[in-house]
Amino acid sequence: MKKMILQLLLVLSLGTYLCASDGIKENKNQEYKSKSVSELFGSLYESTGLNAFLSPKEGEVSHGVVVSTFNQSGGRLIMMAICFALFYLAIAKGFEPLLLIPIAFGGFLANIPIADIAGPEGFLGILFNMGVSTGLFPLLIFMGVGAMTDFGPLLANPKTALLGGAAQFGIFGTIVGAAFLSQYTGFIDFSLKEAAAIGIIGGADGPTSIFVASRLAPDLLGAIAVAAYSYMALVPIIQPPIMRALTTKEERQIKMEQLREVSKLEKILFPITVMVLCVLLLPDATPLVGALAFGNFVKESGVAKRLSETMENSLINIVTIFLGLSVGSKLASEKFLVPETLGIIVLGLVAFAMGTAGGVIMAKIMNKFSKHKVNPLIGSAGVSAVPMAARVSNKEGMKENPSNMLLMHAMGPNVAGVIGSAVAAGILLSIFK
Amino acid sequence: MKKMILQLLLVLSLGTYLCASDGIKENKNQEYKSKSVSELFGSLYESTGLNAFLSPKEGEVSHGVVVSTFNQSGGRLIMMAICFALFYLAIAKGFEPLLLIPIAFGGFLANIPIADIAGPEGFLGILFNMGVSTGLFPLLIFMGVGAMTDFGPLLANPKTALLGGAAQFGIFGTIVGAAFLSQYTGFIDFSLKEAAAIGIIGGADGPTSIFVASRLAPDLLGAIAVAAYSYMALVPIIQPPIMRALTTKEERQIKMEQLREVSKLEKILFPITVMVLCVLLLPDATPLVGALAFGNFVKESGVAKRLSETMENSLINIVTIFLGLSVGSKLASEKFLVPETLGIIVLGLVAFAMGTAGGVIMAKIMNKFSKHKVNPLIGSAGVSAVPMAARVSNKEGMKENPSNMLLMHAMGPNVAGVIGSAVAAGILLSIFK
Amino acid sequence: MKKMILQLLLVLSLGTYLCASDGIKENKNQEYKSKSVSELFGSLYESTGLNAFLSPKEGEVSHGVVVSTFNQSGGRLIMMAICFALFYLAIAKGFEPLLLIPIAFGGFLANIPIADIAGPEGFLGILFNMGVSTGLFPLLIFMGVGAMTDFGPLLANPKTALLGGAAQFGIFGTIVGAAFLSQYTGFIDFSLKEAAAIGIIGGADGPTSIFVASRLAPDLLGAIAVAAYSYMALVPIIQPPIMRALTTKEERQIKMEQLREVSKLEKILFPITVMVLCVLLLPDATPLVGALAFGNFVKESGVAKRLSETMENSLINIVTIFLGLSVGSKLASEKFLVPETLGIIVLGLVAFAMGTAGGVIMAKIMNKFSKHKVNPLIGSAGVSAVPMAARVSNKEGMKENPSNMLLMHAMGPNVAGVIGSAVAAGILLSIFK
Amino acid sequence: MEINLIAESVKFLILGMSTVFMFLVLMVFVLELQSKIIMKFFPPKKEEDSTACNSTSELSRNGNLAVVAAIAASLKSYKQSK
Amino acid sequence: MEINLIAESVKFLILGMSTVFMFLVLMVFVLELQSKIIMKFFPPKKEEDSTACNSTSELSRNGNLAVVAAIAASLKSYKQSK
Amino acid sequence: MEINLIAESVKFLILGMSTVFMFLVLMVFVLELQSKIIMKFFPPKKEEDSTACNSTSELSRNGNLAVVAAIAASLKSYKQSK
Ligand code: NA
Ligand code: NA
Ligand code: NA
Repeated sequence: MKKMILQLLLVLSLGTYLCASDGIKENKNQEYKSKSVSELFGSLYESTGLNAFLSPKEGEVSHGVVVSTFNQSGGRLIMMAICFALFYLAIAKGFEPLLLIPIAFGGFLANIPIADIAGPEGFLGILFNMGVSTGLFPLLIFMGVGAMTDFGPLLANPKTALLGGAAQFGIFGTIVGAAFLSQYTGFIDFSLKEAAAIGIIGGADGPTSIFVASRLAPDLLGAIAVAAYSYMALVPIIQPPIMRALTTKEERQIKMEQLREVSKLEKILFPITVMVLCVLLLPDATPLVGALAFGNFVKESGVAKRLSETMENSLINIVTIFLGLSVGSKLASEKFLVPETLGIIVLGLVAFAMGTAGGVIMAKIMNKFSKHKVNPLIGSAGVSAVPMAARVSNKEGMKENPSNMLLMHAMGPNVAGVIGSAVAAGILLSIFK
Repeated sequence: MKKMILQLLLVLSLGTYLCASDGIKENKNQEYKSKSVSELFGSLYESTGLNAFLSPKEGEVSHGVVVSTFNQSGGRLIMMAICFALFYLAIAKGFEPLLLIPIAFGGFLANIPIADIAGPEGFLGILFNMGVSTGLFPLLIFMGVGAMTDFGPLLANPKTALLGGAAQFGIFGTIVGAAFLSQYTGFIDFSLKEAAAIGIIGGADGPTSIFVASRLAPDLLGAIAVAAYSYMALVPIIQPPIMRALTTKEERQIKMEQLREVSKLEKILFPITVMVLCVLLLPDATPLVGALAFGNFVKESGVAKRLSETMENSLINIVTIFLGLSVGSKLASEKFLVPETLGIIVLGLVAFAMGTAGGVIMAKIMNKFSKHKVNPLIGSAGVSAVPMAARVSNKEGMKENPSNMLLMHAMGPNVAGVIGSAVAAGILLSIFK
Repeated sequence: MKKMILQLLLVLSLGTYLCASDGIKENKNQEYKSKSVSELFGSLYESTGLNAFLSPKEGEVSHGVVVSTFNQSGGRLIMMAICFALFYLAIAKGFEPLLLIPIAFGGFLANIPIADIAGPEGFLGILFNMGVSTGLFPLLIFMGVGAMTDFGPLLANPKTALLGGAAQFGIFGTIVGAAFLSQYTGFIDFSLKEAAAIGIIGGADGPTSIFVASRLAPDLLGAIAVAAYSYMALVPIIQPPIMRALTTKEERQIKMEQLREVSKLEKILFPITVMVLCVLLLPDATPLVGALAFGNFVKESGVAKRLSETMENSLINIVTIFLGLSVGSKLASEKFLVPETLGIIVLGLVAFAMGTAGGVIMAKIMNKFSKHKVNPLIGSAGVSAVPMAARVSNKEGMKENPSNMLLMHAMGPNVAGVIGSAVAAGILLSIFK
Repeated sequence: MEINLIAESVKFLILGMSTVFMFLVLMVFVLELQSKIIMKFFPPKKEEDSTACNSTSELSRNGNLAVVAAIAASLKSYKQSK
Repeated sequence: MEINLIAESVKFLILGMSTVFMFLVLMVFVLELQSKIIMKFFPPKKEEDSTACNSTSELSRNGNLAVVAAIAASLKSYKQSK
Repeated sequence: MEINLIAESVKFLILGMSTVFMFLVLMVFVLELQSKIIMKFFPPKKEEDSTACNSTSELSRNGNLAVVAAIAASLKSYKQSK
């Protein structure tokens, strides 16, 4: 082996000898200015985070915008504390860890002074421009979601889709709420576009929220995404009181007929049918619905397992990492620590509550007009937050009657809610086009 | 947990209070023009697909070009019908589903009015520019193909490579055919570049066809890719009649000697040897041949299993999804519904037929000059369409003599056909450079 | 099936008929100039690699720079021979095949005349610009490394981290060596930036070296990466003589106490702790340390297995392929066959030797001041080269006393060396910002 | 011109909810129609055998054929020993 | 101005090594402190059961439950035959 | 200048087919030479043991060692019971 290396060196020497004439000595260090050791330590200290926190500079530019001195020091520390709190919630409490961990880590990185990791040349900024600005990442996630979702329960009982429609009241009601806040509070001022982006939190669907927010209100993206995922994780706490308040004990005990079996052909045709409707009525929703339908179609076709398995495994995992980190880059203090964030957090909760109520009330209305009774507890599953909300419906149902399994019935409105939110997203995008 | 959230809100309130002075109220809705409810419904109706199909507008721009009113309405519907037909063929008939499903879905998305999904800002357009315009996707697929291909049968009997050479007659003969159509029909007019891109269909190799077409005739890419994959799926129907017409019963019964074992070292050296020849004779083919050789070299080296397994699994799957969707974006009606497409479909069939004939006749010629007889049925495998064409050879052979297994013998010309087509692609790219 | 295809053709005919009026015949071949057959063969010969090697042209531009006639012919052949030598070392000798095979193949492709595969429009050039210029690829690799690394042994005995610090003497000592060569030899002339990029070879960490070199001295990237990975593979040959020379038999026989168990919480907190320190002291190191910490945090959190498994499998494998090929593109003769390369090869060896010595001597110093004795053989593991250097420590220890297992003790400085190099990288990047 | 945010957003509410419902009602209608057509013209066949097949194919997809073979062999040798 | 490369690089050496050590010494200090705090306030529970679980969960993650079932069945039938 | 498309394309046919054949004939020649050299100077060793190994290594790559262990155990306990 040593001989081999010697030979390699020999060959190299030969090569270098032959072209040594190219190596004209010149002063290559013109940019560099000599410094004494103490100057070096001094300028190293100036580039520490400690110094950046302790002596923020007026007019400092970070991520392409001027950052106030508060946001350079205390603001960043508050943001880091918030990211640590998100880590805690994700790990110890199990809050949507697959997305909150990357988002919070991205947020932590974005608040590091000097490094400018979320700036246009930092790696978070590059990921953001590559996949979030273009809308690519949320759509790829949606493909994977499509490849993982079984629309069977919806096909077995299509009318439960209406519950998934009513739950979209969370979206549009929240827009009104945001407008209200802007009109009547002194310090929060959302534009209509921003209000719409906030409302979409009520869709309880991460990729939809991110897709819409990246188009209508990119600066609020971080807060919207964090709110959406946090409240999705909080669904087991937010929904039950509302569900119980709006239903009677008898209603909660309604038993539903067993779902019929759904044929393979129906499942294959479903994504195409939804797409056709979407093309005819609302082309602006077709990127989102199309991605979902593509994933589901590949899965149900059954002839391209390689692709559907990739979509629901390596592809969605890779994109989740990139998307989470990119979204986190919008948690930089100068973007997050604005009064609007407080509004977003309050409105996000309102959105989930209204969506839940919408679904439950719709179920009660349907029961007035139909002899096939629907247990109103499955109405709350219409907000999406798949499959958490459906599990909550099931759990609440079993509290009243341990033998009443609502899970599969709740999956119908649950997946319909995904489609409903994508349609709502299409409407909002269409309004502001 | 509630306490935690309250604290979080508290921290936020503090933060927002501290910088509340930033929130100066201003009119953020300047772009937005108020509309009445009926106006809103009206403009929503105007942005439905229904309206777009029913009242196409003169001068409408889609995907960056002006689209005729026919292509805005009936044209798009025809294309969608074609995409559905492709779905049917892929799922029910098993026509190359791994690529035809993504291509046809991409085609369906590309023909949705208003959404402009295949435009430069739509996600299909972004994928196309990222991976097809740059040539990256077909090369990555070729890496995976290399990592999946065993060149052993070719190494065991190298002279069968000549069959894979003769089958390239499909490529060059078709170029003459395309020129013929352009010269003598009134409504089809291919340039020489386009004729070359069409000819490459005869290579019976998806990535090669896409790579060449994306360079020589990007507007024909959709039709070329669909033709290439469709005819590859039709190989079991197209080839047998030609094979039987050109051979006698005795020829079809020729038994070939068993293949010798090939050593690991030969397999490792093979990709390097091919590369060296390619560098010396035809550097323009080195991107394609290089990608194939890289995948194969990593596989045969046996010391980087992680990488070769990734190339033949997650990487090729992810790229297949992206490539299929991107290629489908060229099935937009304004690009596909041109007289040239009809020519491409006819010529593609001609290309496969000529390639098949070329391979079979070459085998018969070789038998005239060699005492080691070759069963001419394996000649047809020279068109590539790996491994379908080799299976067809095997099946036809077994029809004459059930004990005559030709599969491994046919794999030699089959994989040689891949190299032959890549070389032919290099020649065409070199001519038009 | 035939019927179906006929129908498809019919539909197409209809479509094409309807818009046939679009097809106005025009001369589409204006660019093309007719050539006779012999002219065609002539120009084909001119575009062969044979011709390019035999008759290099003055002023030929490749990869965006003018290439000397030597580098067009003999230079490229020498480079190809070097790449083949690297193949041999990777396959037959097991030298870091996961990276050296892609790098050497990339180098081979980059030296192909005419094809310009490493140029801005070639696929290697595209990959390079996408992932190496932006710094994305080495960071993604580092995420994967983080997800694969167990920092337990370091946490069990934190003071061994100092050994990983002392080994960074390899980096800074080599910078001095590079400056020395520039000052006192006639034909090697490194700028300070280049000296720093070369020094980082002593970090014995591939991604760190590539990240720093792509920022400080992109033209030297190929030589630096090849040197880094080659010497990492040579660690079992380079280190033992130095280790034995600097230690006594008694020292080599020191037995260390068994490592205590480390709790899950410590492991989860570790990446966060390192990040906080890094933010406070050296934000310029946070991209590298952050990527490593992210991967490790996701792994140790235990709640996002999907993501950590993706990072340490498909994602790192895909990126390794791309990174290797991209880095190889800098092995083009005009970039590699310069006198500086010889300097890099010599200095790289010096760097590893100094790092090894630094670690061993530090261990001896620590033993002077502490009653918990450290076996100085684990000091050499501080250079990183995970886990090879730790295995070397173990093997040398067992030579003296077959019952003395040092592996786990050596893993502490080994992983600390990764952090140490990332910190050193941050310092260098900070100096030249 | 100052825009009344609340008025506008209430309009969005009306537009949005009615469009979402229109979409979903139409979808429910089409799905039920489609289901009836499929049940009538393409009734699903019994697929018990295919599911049995499926679990085997799932094993083989994971490349565990060797394991399956080992189990089979172990069972077989056990049976022979009886 | 001509720069003395060696002088500069020696300065880098001093700056670099002292910063690297400062960082790592601080890290060692914080890690030891942290370890003590964790040991005191969050002592790790015995995790024997969880590790036993783990190896099973690892199997199931690979989707090999069918294999495990087969083995279990084969063992069971063996035991019954005794 | 009007170009005769057919004449041009026939030229391409001649150029293309002859180049493809030249390439492949040369390849056949080199491969046969190479094969002879390899057979003479680097004859392949018997690799039976290595293939046996391989199938095991394939199993272990899939992380199925636990399964293998279980099978081994089941076989062993079976043998002991004889
Ligand atoms: Na929803
Ligand atoms: Na071919
Ligand atoms: Na290191």
